[in-house]
Amino acid sequence: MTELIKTSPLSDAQKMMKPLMGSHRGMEVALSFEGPKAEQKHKTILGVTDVSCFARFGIKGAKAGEWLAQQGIKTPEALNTWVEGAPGTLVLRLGMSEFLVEDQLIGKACAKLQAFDQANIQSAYQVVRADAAFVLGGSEVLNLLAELCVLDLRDSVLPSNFVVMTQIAGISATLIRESLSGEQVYRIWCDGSYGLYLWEILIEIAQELGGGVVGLTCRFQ
Amino acid sequence: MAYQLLKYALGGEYKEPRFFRDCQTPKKSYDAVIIGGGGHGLAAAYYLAKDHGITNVAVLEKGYIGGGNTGRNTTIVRSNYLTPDGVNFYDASVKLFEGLSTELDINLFYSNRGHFTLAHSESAMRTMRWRAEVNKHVGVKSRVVGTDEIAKACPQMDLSCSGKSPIQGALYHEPGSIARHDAVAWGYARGADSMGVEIFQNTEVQGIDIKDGKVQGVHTSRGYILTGKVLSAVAGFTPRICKMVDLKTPIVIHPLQACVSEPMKPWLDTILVSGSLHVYVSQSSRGELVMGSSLDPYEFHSTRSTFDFVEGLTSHIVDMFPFLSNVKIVRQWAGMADITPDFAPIMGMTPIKGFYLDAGWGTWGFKATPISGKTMAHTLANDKAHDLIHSFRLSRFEEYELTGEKGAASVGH
Amino acid sequence: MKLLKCPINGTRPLSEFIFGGEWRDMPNPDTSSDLEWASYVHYRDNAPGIKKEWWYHSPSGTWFIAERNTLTDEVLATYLYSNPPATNVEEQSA
Amino acid sequence: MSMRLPKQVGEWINRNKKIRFSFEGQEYTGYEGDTITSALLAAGVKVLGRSFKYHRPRGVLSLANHDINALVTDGVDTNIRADVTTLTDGMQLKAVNTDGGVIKDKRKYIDSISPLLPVGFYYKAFHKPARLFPFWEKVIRKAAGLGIVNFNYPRINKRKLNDFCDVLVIGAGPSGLSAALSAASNGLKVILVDENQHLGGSLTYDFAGEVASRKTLIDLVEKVSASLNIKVYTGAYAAGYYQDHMVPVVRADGITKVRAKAVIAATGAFEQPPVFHNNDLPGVMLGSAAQRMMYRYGVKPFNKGVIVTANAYGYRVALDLLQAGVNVSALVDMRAEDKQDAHALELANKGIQIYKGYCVYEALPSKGKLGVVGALVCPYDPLTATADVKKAVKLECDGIAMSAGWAPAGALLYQSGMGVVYNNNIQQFVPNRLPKGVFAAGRVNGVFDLEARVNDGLRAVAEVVNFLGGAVKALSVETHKGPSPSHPYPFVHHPKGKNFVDFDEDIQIKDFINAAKEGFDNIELMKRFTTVGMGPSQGKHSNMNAIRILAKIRNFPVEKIGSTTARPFFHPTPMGHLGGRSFHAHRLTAIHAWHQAAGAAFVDVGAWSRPAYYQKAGLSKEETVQQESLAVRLSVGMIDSSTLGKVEVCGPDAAEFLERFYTGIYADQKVARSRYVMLLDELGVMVDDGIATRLSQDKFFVTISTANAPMVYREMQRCLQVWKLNVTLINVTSAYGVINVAGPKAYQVLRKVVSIDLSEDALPVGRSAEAKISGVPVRIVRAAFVAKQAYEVYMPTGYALSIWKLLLESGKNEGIRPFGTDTQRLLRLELGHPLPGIDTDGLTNPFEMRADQALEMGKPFFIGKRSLEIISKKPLNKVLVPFVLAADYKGEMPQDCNLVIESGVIKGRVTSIGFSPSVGCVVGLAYVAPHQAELGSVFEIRTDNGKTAKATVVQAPFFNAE
Repeated sequence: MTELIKTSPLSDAQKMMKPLMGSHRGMEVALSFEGPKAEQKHKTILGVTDVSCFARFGIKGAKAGEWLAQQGIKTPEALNTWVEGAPGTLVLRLGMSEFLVEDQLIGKACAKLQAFDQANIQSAYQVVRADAAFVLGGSEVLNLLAELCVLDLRDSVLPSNFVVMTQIAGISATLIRESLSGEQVYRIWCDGSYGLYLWEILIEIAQELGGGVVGLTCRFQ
Repeated sequence: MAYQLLKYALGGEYKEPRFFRDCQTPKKSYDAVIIGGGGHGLAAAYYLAKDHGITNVAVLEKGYIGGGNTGRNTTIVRSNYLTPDGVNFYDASVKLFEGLSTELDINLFYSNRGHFTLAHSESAMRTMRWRAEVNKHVGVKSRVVGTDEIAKACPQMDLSCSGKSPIQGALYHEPGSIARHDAVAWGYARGADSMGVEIFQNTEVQGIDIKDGKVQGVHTSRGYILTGKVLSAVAGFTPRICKMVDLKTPIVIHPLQACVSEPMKPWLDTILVSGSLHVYVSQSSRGELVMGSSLDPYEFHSTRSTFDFVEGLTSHIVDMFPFLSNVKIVRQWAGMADITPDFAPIMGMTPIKGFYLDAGWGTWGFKATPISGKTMAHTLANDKAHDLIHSFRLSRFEEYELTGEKGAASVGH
Repeated sequence: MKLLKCPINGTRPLSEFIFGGEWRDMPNPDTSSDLEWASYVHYRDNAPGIKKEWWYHSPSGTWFIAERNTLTDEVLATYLYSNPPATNVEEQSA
Repeated sequence: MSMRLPKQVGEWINRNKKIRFSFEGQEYTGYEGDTITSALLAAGVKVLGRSFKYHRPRGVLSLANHDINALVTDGVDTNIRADVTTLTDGMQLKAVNTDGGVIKDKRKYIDSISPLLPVGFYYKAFHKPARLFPFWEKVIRKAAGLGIVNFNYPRINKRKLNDFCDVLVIGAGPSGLSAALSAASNGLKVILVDENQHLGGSLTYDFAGEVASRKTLIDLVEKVSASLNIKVYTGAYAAGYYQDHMVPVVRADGITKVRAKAVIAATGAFEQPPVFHNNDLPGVMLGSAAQRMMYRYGVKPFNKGVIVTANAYGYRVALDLLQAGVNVSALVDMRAEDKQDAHALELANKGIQIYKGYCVYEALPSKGKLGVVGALVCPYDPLTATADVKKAVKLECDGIAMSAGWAPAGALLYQSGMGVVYNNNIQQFVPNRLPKGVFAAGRVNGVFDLEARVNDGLRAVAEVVNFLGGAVKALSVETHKGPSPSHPYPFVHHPKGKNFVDFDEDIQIKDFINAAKEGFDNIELMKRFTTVGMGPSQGKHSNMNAIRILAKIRNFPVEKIGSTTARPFFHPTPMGHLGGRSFHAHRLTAIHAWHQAAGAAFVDVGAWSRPAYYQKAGLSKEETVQQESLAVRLSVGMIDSSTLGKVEVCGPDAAEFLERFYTGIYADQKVARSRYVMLLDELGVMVDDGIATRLSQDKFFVTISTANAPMVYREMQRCLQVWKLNVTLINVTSAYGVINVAGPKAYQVLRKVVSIDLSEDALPVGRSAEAKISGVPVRIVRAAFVAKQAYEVYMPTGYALSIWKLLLESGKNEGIRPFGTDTQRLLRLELGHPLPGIDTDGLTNPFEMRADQALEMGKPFFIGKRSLEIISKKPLNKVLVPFVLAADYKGEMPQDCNLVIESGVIKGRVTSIGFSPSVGCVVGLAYVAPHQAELGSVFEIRTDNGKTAKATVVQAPFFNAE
């Protein structure tokens, strides 16, 4: 039996950049693009990292939060906020009754949640996801977001546990601010079919502002 | 022309008479009252007097003549519609326009530029062919053309639209023209006035008297006027007038915006419309690019401008003409468009005897000015709808007989 | 650009919303006459004034009702269809 | 002759850095910080352009972008505002509106024939006889416009950013600076915007000969720069006011859209020209322009000047001119009243002749009207606005500075919805009603005294603080003391006219009078007839004077005339700035790159890009499509259908929801079965169709056509709210890839890789099954849309590409071939399936489609049902029929949208058509009149070339595999 490869929504564009490829949780991913020196510089000024490969689990319905709690996952109380629901795992509450669980590089919650069996559960339904997901960081990140998003995303205005469902570059997206190894970064999720479009814009502007792509290796070293 | 110009140079005192009288006090009664001193209302008054000899007519205008959508549109005249009824109606309008400068003795700058409706997709091309076929059938000059012909007519345009939505072809409509919109209102006002019609500016209609389902008179800011016939030709104010007589219509008001660039030496000889990019553009005789877009996305009874409109419009214009990047927009404005569900007007009789409606002009009112005036005058004079406007009757909605213009998904102005 | 308050996501620019038309109470299709039904589907309360309207916050997929003055564009209230202000009051007092 | 003054305190130029440039072929040198105009003036160049209509020579009027006398081109860009455009090295400039150069312009003759061209002349000429109009039109179009557009001008993406603040202060003059500081000290986040390169507004040039007020400037600017709460944008103008306090701020490099909680307009006032004969000659300029020249750029406006004034400001200008070493011949004061202020005394003490109650009757031109050589001054009668020419005095001068009054720069305030009253004390419109959160300060608010302007900034901030929920002591606007800063009627009639009101459009006093005589005596009509204020400077220097004239003509108070509507933009704004980086959001499937590599010709469907067919060298589109279709008919093909809309309808009421939403019955549908769904709107018009597969008792999986998916999903969400059913909707459009494998050999290809039995018995049409491909969970649905033997395979999107490749590999021996949407359309046509949007339009009801079998009219409710009940009582106008052309048809191929004609009347149209290699003839769908719809009846299609093709109504499907 052939082992099937899972691809990122951005794989086409990334492969043209001839990156060093690897794999994360069954998905073929680009680990490094321009080498540690250049990427480290991008990271300081304005770095864009594709983290579409992170494992995700979505659930929606009146009892979605309850079910997650039963699985030992901490869920946010307030609408449109997020918490670290398990070690290395983000839990975003999207509106009233939908949750997005995402394992970061090291999280392990999603694999367990995939065992979700609809037959035994009512009023909670799994949401199969295919996101394109990004980490944006660096000194110029707000400059970039000021062009792509009409909301005020400054630290002083956007509390660190807020989830913002808004438009970025004209498409619907979800955004949070988080601290990654001490650095304030923005996380963005969008519908995977728009992934390539958003990626190209992010890279274009990042490059104009002196930054660029940052591979998974450099981002999470 | 030399003579006309010389008379200004030679005559010492300026002898041009008023275009129309400064009417202040209405008479007790009129044979007909027309609400709305825009192009449509004034044209109706003009043809009532000229074609039907009905001159005891008052035109009531809340502001100043031609100050509504007559003075706010992008002045395009065309007849490349989708249904035979639509094409016939607008074609009659084009024909009237062609002789109008002479008839009204005012230079309307009626300028035949040719009109391209650009198609950026195969489905748009289908609609173009549909329109072309119907137009041809009715005898109106429209045809589907390829990119070569577009490039010839407008070599400056980037046919790929900056690679974002390449043009595949167009509907070319030879009679497509532009005109000086204000002058149309002024010309009709002068013509009507000279035959005895009284035009009252700054005169607001405050109520319409109905008894036993029949119009009795009109309450105005200049007093009560007795009349048995009232024509409402007020475009964006139609719902307010209809409310006075408790008449239901499907009209919804959306602002329609436009803008104009600073003047530059003429280079754009044709009228270009792109339904997919929501853009229409032509160059005026002053050298300005006159540009418009699609309707505002929500109902609003106001003429405020939005920045979203001008951002969206210019981004598409620059996609089509990258070299205009540093050409400047001088001014933006808006009108209130009275939109119907089937993109055709509502004209003719209503369930209220003596109350006639000329409405639902959406984004296509200016081009219909002469023919709407003519057919509405006929309708008022004979108390029977003119044949050309039968399919535009108000009752079509209750009868589930909407006009086929709705069939064309593509926008056109 | 105009701002509008989504009851779930807060105040956002208009570009994030889709206008869903006037909210209208559907007559009972079984008891209404053909003419009543035809008026319902075709005619609109189109004179300016305060209207209840459907609006959709696109990024989150939230439909809600806005009470808006269509003459001034002033929005008086926004709320979920399932949670109109009057019900709120009742819930609070209960 | 150089007009450059010695270094001025606070000047904006850097004399250490020289800039070389040329104008009209002549080489010049300026300094860094110069504008194009200031550098030319310093070099002694006075004629900067030609006017729009009469081609009169023009020089500086405002030096502030309140006029367009000086428009230049650098060969790349055109209509460059020389007065405010920073000079850069190597610029090669020319005036725009000339034929043969600014001095020798061949069109200057138009000025002398101008009596032939009175206001609105073009409405009265050229149209008779009608046949000659096209000729005249060409002549007119040639004369129209200003600059010539460069078709090679590059597209540069300007960035459009968003920014936010508590208070936006527009204008960094004394009021704006003090407002910004006060707001900041109240803890508010401030954005301060000024169109100049430096802060200070009039504080940078209006000194009345002594630089004491410079201290105020330095003090304010230092504090503003030090404040952490103030973000300053200079060289940036507020282009307009938009709803909810959104103000786009335009800079050379882009636009920042500022969203503020409150806005203070400290936008000042435009100085207005008094109107006298030849007031437009080069050398005749506004007093403030002369001041800007001297103090900002170190340029002497002229050597010997006359000042004409009607306020105290002219005296300040005179003192500034004296300070700069200008020889002042005289000051002409149009006011007769004899109140002497300190500046007047100072001037008198300096021996300057003051003509009280006099006007400038005319400026005397030098040869070719290229400059001014003197001024004829006469006693002035303000009641009749006439001069007593018998007592004329001729004064020699090479320049005239004019200060007769102001117009508030209220455009943004008007746009916000400001109401105004006319204040007779200062002869100016002032705000009396401002919308919530909008405030005015300084001269735009009618406050002119310097100290009072600073205080007015503080007053505005107190109001802002209270508006934002604070509680500070309210202050009041200081009333103006002393004589009015503006003359109520600064006009001087002259038999020869050429007393200009609007310099952009060459409009003179008599044009207004004549327009009024013709009945255009309402400000809006007058504007449209005369075109006053419609030029690129949008009435900045002309609207107020137009209002004053009309008031005089109609004998109304100014207030009753009102003003024309102020619309964006404050300054004309480049389209590249406004459009910005244009985003073009588009969606791609996971297999997109593969399609590209395989030569797909793409077509946009909704936001998606889909292969229409895969190009093959040497084959036409039609041939390719036919080959692809034959592959499906004879062997096997596959198509990427990932773009299909997909929604999971979950919950106990899922079936009930579908029954209300769609026209069919779903309650009794068995698990793992699929049914057709048809969606109507409330009018009974067909909107969309698809397939609903029941996954479990309370879960359906519904497909929506690609282009309609976002709209239909939205509508589902709305209906769910209204119906209050226990249902959860999940949009999984992008979560699943879809590959449709179709053709007689589809089964053979799939069975090699799929884990379950796919045979006709195990999985007939209308069934679905969960399975695995190489361990990846997939769902297989038997839907016979393009072929009877077809399998729709649904998989997680991440695996779509891998499975696509696997299937290709697996079908190698069967000759599997990918096909695109064009082929799909032919295939479904062969089966006789109509497509919404192709075979329907915005009015088509299901009866016309003869889709009655999809309607469960017995159900209590579905969207559109009630309307269908009404429609069903009416006769049909048209019906959709399948048709064929004779197998030996040789005429022109009919196209879709060709019309069906009967006895010269349109009866319908072709909606789909194509040659089917499998059927062996041309097949199609068309709307025809009901009487033409019978099986076997023949109707006529008119082809593009006008010929007729005979079509025969047949039974669908055209193609039947069995």
